This record gives sequence, structure tokens and C-alpha cells, in this order.
Amino acid sequence: MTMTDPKTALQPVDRVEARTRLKWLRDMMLIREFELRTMQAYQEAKIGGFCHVYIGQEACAVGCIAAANPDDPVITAYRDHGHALARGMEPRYAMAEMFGKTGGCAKGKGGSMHFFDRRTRFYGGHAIVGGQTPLGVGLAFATRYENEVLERGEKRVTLCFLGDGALNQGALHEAMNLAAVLELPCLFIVENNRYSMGTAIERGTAMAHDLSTKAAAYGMPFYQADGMDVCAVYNVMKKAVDRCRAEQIPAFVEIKTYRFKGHSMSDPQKYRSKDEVAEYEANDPIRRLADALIASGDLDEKAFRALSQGVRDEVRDAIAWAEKSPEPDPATELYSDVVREPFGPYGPTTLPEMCGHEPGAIADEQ
Amino acid sequence: MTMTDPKTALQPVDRVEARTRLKWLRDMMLIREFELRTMQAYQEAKIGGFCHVYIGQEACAVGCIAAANPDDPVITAYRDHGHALARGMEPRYAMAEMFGKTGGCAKGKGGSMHFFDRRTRFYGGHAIVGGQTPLGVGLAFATRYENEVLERGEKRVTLCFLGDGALNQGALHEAMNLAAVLELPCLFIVENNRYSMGTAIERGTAMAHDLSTKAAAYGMPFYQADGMDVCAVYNVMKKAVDRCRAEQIPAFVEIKTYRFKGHSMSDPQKYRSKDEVAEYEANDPIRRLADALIASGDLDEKAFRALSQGVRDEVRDAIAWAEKSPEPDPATELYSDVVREPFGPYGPTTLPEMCGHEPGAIADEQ
Amino acid sequence: MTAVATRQIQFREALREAMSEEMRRDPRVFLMGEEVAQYQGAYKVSQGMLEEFGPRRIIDTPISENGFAGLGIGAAMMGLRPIIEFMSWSFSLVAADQILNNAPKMLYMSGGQFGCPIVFRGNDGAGGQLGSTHSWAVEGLFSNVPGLRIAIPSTPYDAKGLLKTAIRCDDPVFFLESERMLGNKGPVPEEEYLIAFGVADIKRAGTDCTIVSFGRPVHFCLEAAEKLAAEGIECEVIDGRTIRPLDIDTIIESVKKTGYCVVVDQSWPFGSVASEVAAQVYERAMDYLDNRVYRVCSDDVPAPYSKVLEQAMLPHAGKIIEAVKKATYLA
Amino acid sequence: MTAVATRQIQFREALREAMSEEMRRDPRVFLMGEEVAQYQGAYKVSQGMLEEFGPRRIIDTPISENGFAGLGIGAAMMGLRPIIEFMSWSFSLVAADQILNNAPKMLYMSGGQFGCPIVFRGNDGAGGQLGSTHSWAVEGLFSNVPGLRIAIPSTPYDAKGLLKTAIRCDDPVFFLESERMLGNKGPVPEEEYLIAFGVADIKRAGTDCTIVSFGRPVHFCLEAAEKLAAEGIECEVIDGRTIRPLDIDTIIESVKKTGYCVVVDQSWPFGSVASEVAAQVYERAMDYLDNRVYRVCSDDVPAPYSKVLEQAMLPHAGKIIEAVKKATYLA
Ligand SMILES: Cc1ncc(C[n+]2csc(CCOP(=O)(O)OP(=O)(O)O)c2C)c(N)n1
Ligand SMILES: Cc1ncc(C[n+]2csc(CCOP(=O)(O)OP(=O)(O)O)c2C)c(N)n1
Ligand SMILES: [Mg+2]
Ligand SMILES: [Mg+2]
Repeated sequence: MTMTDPKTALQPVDRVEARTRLKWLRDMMLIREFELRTMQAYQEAKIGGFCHVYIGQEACAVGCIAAANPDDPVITAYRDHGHALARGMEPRYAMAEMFGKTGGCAKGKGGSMHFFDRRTRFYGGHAIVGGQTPLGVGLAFATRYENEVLERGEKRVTLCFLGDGALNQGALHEAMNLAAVLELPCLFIVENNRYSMGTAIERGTAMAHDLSTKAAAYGMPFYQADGMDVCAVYNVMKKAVDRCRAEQIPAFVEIKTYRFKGHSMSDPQKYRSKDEVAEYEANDPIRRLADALIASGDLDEKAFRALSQGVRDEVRDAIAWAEKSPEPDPATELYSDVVREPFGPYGPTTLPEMCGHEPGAIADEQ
Repeated sequence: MTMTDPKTALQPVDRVEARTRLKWLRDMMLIREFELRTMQAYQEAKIGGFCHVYIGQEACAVGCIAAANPDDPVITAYRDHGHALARGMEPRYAMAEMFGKTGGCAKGKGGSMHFFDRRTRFYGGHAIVGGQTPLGVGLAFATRYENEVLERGEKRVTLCFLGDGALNQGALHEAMNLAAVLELPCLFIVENNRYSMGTAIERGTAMAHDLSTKAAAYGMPFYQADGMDVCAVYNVMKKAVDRCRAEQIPAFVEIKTYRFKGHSMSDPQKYRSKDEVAEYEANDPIRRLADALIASGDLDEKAFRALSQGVRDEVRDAIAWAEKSPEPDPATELYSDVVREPFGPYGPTTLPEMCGHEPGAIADEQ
Repeated sequence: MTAVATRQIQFREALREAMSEEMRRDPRVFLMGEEVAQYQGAYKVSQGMLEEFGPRRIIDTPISENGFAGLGIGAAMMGLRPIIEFMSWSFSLVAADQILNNAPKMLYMSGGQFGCPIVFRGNDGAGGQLGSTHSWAVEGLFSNVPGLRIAIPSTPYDAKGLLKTAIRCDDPVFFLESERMLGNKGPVPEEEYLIAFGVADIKRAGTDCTIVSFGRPVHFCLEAAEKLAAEGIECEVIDGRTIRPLDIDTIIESVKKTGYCVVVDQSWPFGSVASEVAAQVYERAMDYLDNRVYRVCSDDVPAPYSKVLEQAMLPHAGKIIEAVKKATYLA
Repeated sequence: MTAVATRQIQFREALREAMSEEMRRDPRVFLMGEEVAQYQGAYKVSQGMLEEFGPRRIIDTPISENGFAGLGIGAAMMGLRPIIEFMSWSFSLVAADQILNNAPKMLYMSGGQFGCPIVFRGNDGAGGQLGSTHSWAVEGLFSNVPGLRIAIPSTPYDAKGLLKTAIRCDDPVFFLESERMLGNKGPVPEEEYLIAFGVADIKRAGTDCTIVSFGRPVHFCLEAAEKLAAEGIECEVIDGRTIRPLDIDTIIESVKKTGYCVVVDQSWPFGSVASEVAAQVYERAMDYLDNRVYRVCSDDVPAPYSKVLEQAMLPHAGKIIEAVKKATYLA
């Protein structure tokens, strides 16, 4: 495992065309733009509840998901916008969800912390720290079960993202042990942004300086990547994904990253210095990839501006769409989607508008 | 760490007089006799509920507790008879507890799995697997707090015993991480008897063949001892206890042991072979210590028979005492000890008879 | 009294049959839990199932309830149909977050995208002198939570029919068994049948007082009813069979007829199933009630180990008889 | 209206004062939880306390609720007096085993040897658009369990007095605050005072209908009572203040006077605190009731994120007015 030195060249990526890297750039820019507008909408009180933006960490979701197949399940914690978008959720459904509208990816019932997308096999956005990790192991279990018992489908791996704060939850340890003893192809991907809220990882997690010990405790292969370099993330993840797919085993991946903004929308950030933030900002994963693509002649300033304009337009459209999407009607929505087989006061279940576009896309499931 | 070869000489114990080893022998014999009579009483339906005997593991409790000071807190799981006795609970209170009598160490309210003894700083018997480990960390926290905030008492260490099955509970991992980051002098002592109920440790725990990885994940010192050799247990634990006391840090201790009987009183034991059991029985920690003491001239057959008779008498007396102890009266006992400050239907709290003998012994606490 | 030919099987066999039949019917169903496979079940409920279905569908786990409960939920989100066995529901407390925050809410939170067709099952309730930590009657806690169904059979017949329904249900089901009843025998036909949720069963018809209960205490109610019948008081004993959904209609109908109501619940009294049934009975039948509703619950104390204390704490026929007499102004 | 001079402070300040005063008084008291120290509290409840009491008594933890809840219990067994902060009671589900199996039962299981003088406190209830996992009103679940006390203040005055009592209590206390109220201001005297547990407070006197509530919804009840007063209906609003012990006497006294009763509870209806209050009111005052008891709870669905859905789900003045009108036969 080599780490690329910040502010120098990105890792070379084998067998990946420049076109793909341009797509990664656009994906990261889309997330960034989406999150900037999210912050703005939150200030304008169009978004409520808790809201955690992904600015600074874009290379993690984009690089990891690029290394996986479209039918590999993905699950994450509450800082989930980036993963949902990187996985292919249209920004409008994401934005409408935060606006609490019926057009949202969860019809306004989930909110920022609980994004879901059946079509892209994105199993959510989960807001209890660590709570998604046993679920991730369950997804991995199900893919193996489908192969081996139901005798269908290809070998798949599950991407289970978590924050460094989740290292301290018992749920993760039970999940890792289960994945190890039951041999389940689950990648535990720690987005180590060095803080859980105001707690620096060293204050909360023993052996924070060497997370390979956490993998070793379960006999799992350990991988580490520079999360400010999407190419490095992709390279490391590709190795991890390929191995776990072939051998149908779990692995543990640490991605060293940083969040440029506060923990949530109400964080005075007294626990870290402005200098520290500035240092990481100077290592912006988007800027780095753009520079590299310009240096290699695959991008010029004009094309870059067009990309910027493109994502701006897309997110502006998303907001306009979200604004227009209707508020849910309590008379029908409050008691629907509680159960699949209605009884008593409960109404029927329907899929969100988002899923309507590709009916039957995952008819094999459920 | 060296393991003594089964069926060969025990580890030499520095600075321990033969008299002390004779006491260990008696302690182990007392536990053995107590447990044999417990099994008998259970068969006779004098004991109810779940009941787990300690036969085969006697050297663990005796060796560990010998290495600690009397004011070091001790806590364990539901297989707790050995620890309570090794710590100094009189057999009568233990037996009466299982008989469900008012004279029991918990007035018949706790049962076999929930022994407690304030006088000997034995903080219980806990029946939820792994559930005692955060409590153990809390005891260690309290000893440090007493030293550093209340400015009283000596440096203490907490002995927190657990079974190998508890390795798989999230509670343990949260407890270990907390002990590590808060620097709490808690010894996590795994009595690795190779099975949790019918599950061989390799089937339930990743890296079962090298538990040092579990310690390493939290940056804790790791110790390992042959649990069939009380001297080896003592030696290793002495090192661990001394270091943790001096440095006020946690440590992880694996004691390799074996339970000669079934998991509980209703276990057909199909998961292991008779040969395997016989092999361990040939390595009986009591027989080994007795042989060693005979070989060194510190014990002869006559003295050994006297010891045997002594523990038989003591346990027989305990049973007789337990038989005679009255059944609790629901009219007064059902609603007492629920709260210390009675309200509504609740009556007052009283200490068990066991504690009455040394009033004020732990007046510094509570 | 339908057919003398009906075979008698144990409660545990009824459970096993329900699971095995559904596993034969639907390859998506699997069973997971501690000691369910090689050990043949801590209480022999799954005896022989490993042999029939193999280790990919009958799966032993380490002692990691939160982990494997969550594993089941994840698998259910992908369309599998897990049966997750808790050796005891007392151990489900370490899994409370997964079973309460995830299973019953996934469908809602995901706006209808991911359901959770899962059954959690295991022993519930006290009575075996297991002490405070091991004697939970979790219906007192968990029935507060929407999005889940709770079934609590009292006979082998109901156990089989309800468990089959639970396994086919597209939503999460908490299935509460009782270690004290696993050896009970009762008639179970060879032919397949299912029992719908939300349909109470009148286990004994009567005119003088309605007794409502759930799970194991139903037997104490029947015992009490027998004794009361000898004194000329004919009780109607209603076995709710499921707590969510609650078949309040059957209860109300009976109360309208008898005018008196006793609710018997093995959990603690405060905010219990008994409180709920009582509150609903008043709400819907106050004008028909000729006395207040009497609740018989476990005493409001932690479960003691001692046999005499435990027996004093739990509902039993004596307490029920007393409550019926008070309710009907005979005492 | 006692003294115009009484200073007004925020709910969070009242909590902080209670903790700080008790920590000055008793060195065995310490505060532990996520972000309580260096961050000054996720909701600024513990602001400044690290500075005053130092890092040995104001202790930051990793995100390990089961771990540090258990740590607190262990420390309490040794005689310390921990205050354990849950950033939200919603996160206490991962600690359910420790807080339900250990804290309230240790004294009983140990036959009177080891008590557990501990306070668990944090935000409870929905209302901030936090969605299903983060909106628990845990009183609906936890009040079933004996051995613990549950306090749920609605004003800064009550918060301070009850929290001081909680910290001095020799038994475990669950202390339920509300993030929605932390900024609320109210009169709190400079002088020390304590509020006993099990003593309800009549927040508004009235003759026509009794409204019983706990915690934040008390304010909705008062709002409803104001509006109803304008229509000539004088409601008596009783703030239970503690759920365990429940001051049923004060409630019964009021119901005997008014003849009507509405119970308002922010948790789900089934087996809730509202069910319990209703059941007890019937049991003790059925002959005085001129109508059935009306319960106003959250709707029986997972908490939605959307503001309109969430508002529709929660109790509010409009629902309470409707219930009072129904209860008093005006609607
Ligand atoms: C069990 C639990 N405890 C506490 C919280 C409150 N909380 C939300 S996010 C967070 C910090 C998590 O940090 P990390 O896992 O590093 O993720 P990041 O915010 O850095 O993405 C905390 C404490 C929670 N959601 N769940
Ligand atoms: C959380 C929890 N799950 C399951 C059980 C049931 N149970 C009791 S003992 C036991 C096996 C524990 O094995 P181990 O920790 O190795 O201890 P040993 O019996 O070998 O002393 C199990 C599964 C329990 N008590 N608690
Ligand atoms: Mg982080
Ligand atoms: Mg073991």
C-alpha cells in the first residue's frame, strides 16, 4: 500500500480510460455542488432535521463505487448524500427528500439521513452510528445465499461504508466477526475523516494510528487509501473488491479523508484549527483530479467550466423540481408504508416516483 | 509466555511459600467438592433455574484471585461459583442461594448465575453474556476515581472474568476500547474453555487460534496462561496485575482451560468427544498440584486425605445449613430490595445475613 | 373435540413443523441463531433441521444477537425470509436497536422501497427460576412499537398455524414462545393450515365474565375458569393469539355479553398489554361494563430466583379466580 | 406570580445548574457522555463544566452507549454517582441491555448489596424532523420496567429541582429532556430547592376537564386550555413530572372534581403511559367519570421526516382541544 503524497500527482490508474476519470470528476463535482446548495437550502430553512454534507470526502464514494459493479449492494451511514449520488440517484430525488416532498427518494419520510434507492441497490442511509454494519453483513449474506442456495446471480460484494466513529460501536465488531466466521463478502469501508463530531479519532479509538489491527483481530485483509485521491481510492478498492468477490471473503478498508465543513449544520468547529482545515482544503480531491486531467491534456479550462456549468444546472433543476414537488398529504401518507400487508389503520405501500421509471428493474428481489 | 506441558511439572512459583500452594490446593478442592454436591442437589431438584458448574476450571479463579489484592474488585459471568468461593464467600451462603433460601448470598433472589458478595468485593455473577464487561470497566473507573478525585485508597486493579463466548459480544469491544482510551486498570480475563455451549471457539470467533490479536486491536498488553496449572496462572496473572496496578492500564489475559462437565445441567455434550474430555481430565489441575506438592515433599497422602475430608465436611455443612435456612416470605421479600429509597409498594432494603457478620466492612463505599 | 384421530404433538414439534414446511415451500426461508444447527437447538426446536436443509439454511451463530439480528434484517431487505432465533427474548435486549429501530421502520423510512419480511422468535416470559436478567416478557416493552406484529401462541395448534403465517408475512413479526410450554402436547392436524393474525380464539365460551389473555397465562385462565365453573361462574376465556394486531372486536363483543372483564398478562403492569386492553375495553364498551376491568399481571418487581418468590410474582389461577370474583362482585 | 424578581433562565441552564451544584456538593458525582467535555455538550447543556470540574469529572466518551452506560453502572455499584448523558435517548436502544437489565435490577439480584445510584439523561421525543430512528419517546417503552424512576420535566424550574433530586437519589433515574425545549426560558430562583419525585404539579387549575400530561406536551395542553377557556371550558392541566413514581392520587382527585379526563402522551398509544394512566383512572375513579377517558398520543406509525407529516403525527393543541370537546360532550 502506498499513499500518494498530497498535492503531488495522483496515483496512475491502470486500464481506466481518461473518459472514466472525467466521469469521476463530474461525479465529484456534482456531489460538491449538490452539497453547497444543500447547505444554502438548509440556511433558508427549506431543509430540516439533521443534515451532514459530504464536502471534502467526494473521492471516497466516487472511487469506491467505481470499483464495484452496479449490482453490488451499497449501504452507508447518515452522511449519505455522496454515496447516493455516486451510485446514480438523480439529484432531484435526493433534494426533494430533504425538502420533505412526495417526490423524494423516500417520499419525504426518510430525510437527509435516510436516503434509499432500490434501483441502484443503495440500501440506505442509516442514522444510528454503526447500525448499518450488521445490515451490510446481511446484504453480503443474501448475495451468497442467492448464489449458493437459490442458484442465481453472479458473485457479488457488498460495500458497507462507515465513519471512524463507528469503530467504537459494538455493532461493528459483531458484524465483522460474523462476516469473518460465516465468510461473507462484505467490505467494511471506514471513511476516516479523523473526527466523529468534535472527537478526534485518537481520543475515541484505541490504536487509531494503526487501524490494520482492527482488521487483524478478525483475520481480514486490510487496505488503506488516500481519500483525497480518487485514483488511489479506486486502485485500492479495485484490488479489495476483486479479491473479496473471487474469494467471497470480507475485508477492511481505511480511506483517509477529511470533511471540509462542520459535522452537521450546527457545529462551531472549535475542536480543530482553521489551519488544519486549510491544509486539507489545499488538497481538495476535485481540484487535484482536475489538475491532473489538465496536466495530461484530457481536460482544458473551457471543458472544466462546462462541467461546472453542467452540474450547476443539474442541481438548480433538482432544487426547482424539489420545490415543485408536493408536500405529502397526511391523510394518505402518514399511515401508508408502515406495513406491506395492511391491517387496521394502515394503508398500502407504494414505491416512490423515483422507482416508477424503471418498473421491474429489480423484480428478482422481494 | 511459556506454557507448561500438560502432565509434566508445574511452573515454579517465585516467592510463594508451600503453605500458600497448599491453600490453593484446598481452595480448588473446595470448589470441586462444592460443584459435585451442586450437581447432586440439582438432580434432586433442590436447585432450580440454570446452573453451570466450574469443574475443571478451578485453577483459573484460584490462580487469578491469588494474584490480586483483597480490595481489588472482581466480577464475572454466570459460571460464578468458583470465583465467589475463591474470593472467600463461605460455601453455605453460596449453597443457600441456589436453594433459593433467605440465607443465600443474595437472599435467594439471584440464584446460581447471580452471586454477589460485598464483603469480598465480588461484584457478581452476571448472566447476559458479555454484559459484565462494561461493569468491570466501571469498577476500574471507580477505583481510579477514588484515588484521583476522592484522594483515597490504594491503586487497585479490577479482575473482569469472561468466557470465550463473550468475545463475540459487542459489549466487550466497547468495554475494551473504553478501558484503553480512558486508561482504566481493568484486566479482561478470558477463561477460554474452548466452547460456548456447543459452539467450539473456532466456529464462533475469528482468529480463535491467536487471541493476542484481540488485545492488539486495543493496544493492550496480552498475557496467556495454562489454566490447568494454577502456578502458571498465578505467575502470569501476577505479572499482569503488578503492571496494570503500577501503570493503571488495562490488559487482556487468556487462560486456556476446559470444563469437564456439560455447559449447564442439561447438556448432552454431542459436540465433543469422550476422548477429548478424558484427555483434559487426565490433566486435572487439582491432581497436578497435589502431585507436585507430594513430589516436593510438602504434602503426603495422609494430609491430602485430611484435606479431602475437610472440604467434604465443609460442603456437607453448607448443604445442611442451606436446607435449614428458611424460604423467603413473599409478603416481605417480593417487594423489598427493589429500591433503596422506598416508595409506593416497595419495602426497605436489607443486607443478606452473610454481610451481617462484618458490619461496616465496606462502610467507605455507597 | 372435532376428531379423536388428530395426532398430538409437542409445542416444539409444532414450531419445527411450521418452519420445515415453510422452508420446503420457499427456498428463501432460512433459520439462524445460536445452537440451532449442530446442537439441534438449545431447546431442541430445530432438531433434525440441519440434516434436512443443510448448513447453508440452518446456520449457527456466535453469541452476537445485535449482529445476527441485523444480518437477518439486511438479508430481508434483499428479499430473503430469515427466521432469527433468540435462545431467549431476554437476550434480544442487546439487539434492541436492530429489532426496534431497523426492522419495523425500514419500509417507512425508505418510502416503501425496502420491506423487512423477517421472523424473530424464541422463548419469552418467566417461570423457570432464571432470575431477573433471564425472565423478560418482552411484550410489555415491545408492543408499544408500530410497524411490527407480535404473535404469542398458547397451544401447539396455534403455534404452528401462527408461525406459518409469520414466515409468509411480508412484514417483521416478533414471535413469542415459552420454554415452559415447549413440551406441552396438543392436537395438530396432519393437513396444512394457517392462522390469520389479529383473530382471537375463544378458548372457552362463557357468559359471566370475560377473561382475556395471551400466551402461557391462557392456561392459568382456563384452569381458573374450570374451578370457577364448579362454583357456577362461567367465564369466557379469550386467547388474543396476536398482540399486534389486537383483535379488540372479539374482546368487546364478549364484554358486551358478560359485562365483566379480567385481563391476564405475564408482563409487568405499568404500560403493559393489559393496560392497553383495559383502556380499549373502557373506550369501546364502558356502557356495558358493570364493574371496572381487573388486571392480573406479574408483580411490579424484578423477577426473583427463588421458586416461592417467583410463583408469588407471576399470574396464576389463584390470582385469576380472585380477580374474577372481585370483578363479578363475588368477593 | 410569587416574585417578579425571579430570574429567567433557559432549560439547558437549569439542567447545568442542577448538575454543577450537585457536583460541588458531592465529589462522587461525575458527568460522562459523548461531547460533554471539550465540545461543551452537543446541545451546550454542559457548557463550562469541563473548565470548572476538570477532565476527571467531566468525561468525553467514544460512541459506545452500551459501554459507557455499563461503565456508569459499575461505578455506581462501587458508590460513585454517575450522570450519564445520552445525546439522545434514541441512542439508548444500543444500551438497552445495560440500562434495563442491570441498572434497575442490581439491587434486587444482589439481595440488597449493590445499589445503582445513577442518572441517565438526554433528549427524548420527536419534533425536530429527525426521522424514525432519532425520534424515540422512550417512556412508552421503558416505563414498563420496575426498579427505575422516570422524570420528565416540562419547565426549567421543574428540570432543575427534579434533576437535583435525581442525582441525590440512591436508585437509578431515567431523566427525559427535550431538545425542543432546551432554549425555553422560565423562572428559576437563585436559592436552592429540590422537587420530590411522585408529586404532580397542577400547571393550571380548572373545573371542567382534567388534562394529564408529561414533559413537552404539557405546553400543548396549556395552549389548548387557554383556547378552551376562551370558549368557557376551564381545564385543569396536571403535569405528572415523574412517570415512575406516578402521582395517581393528584390525578384521581382532579378527575373526581371534573368528571372528565384527557391524557396526552408523546409516545405511541399501544401500551403507553397514556394507557396506564387511563387504566388507573378507570380503576380508581370509574364512578366519577361522566365519559370515557380520551387519549391523545403520537400516531401509531414510525416518525416521518417531513414536517407536515411529523406535525400530523405528534400531539398538538388542536388535537387536545378536539379530545377535550369530545370528552366533555361538546363535540
Ligand atoms: C448510536 C449513536 N450514538 C450517537 C449518535 C449521534 N451522532 C451522530 S453522528 C455522530 C458522529 C459520528 O462520527 P463518524 O462515525 O466519524 O462519521 P462522520 O460524521 O465523520 O461522517 C454522532 C456521535 C448516533 N447517531 N448514534
Ligand atoms: C446475550 C446472551 N446471549 C445468549 C445467552 C445464552 N448463553 C448462556 S451461556 C452461553 C455460552 C457462553 O459461553 P462462554 O462465554 O464461553 O462461557 P462458558 O459457558 O464456557 O463458561 C450462552 C449462549 C446469554 N446468556 N446471553
Ligand atoms: Mg468521522
Ligand atoms: Mg467457554
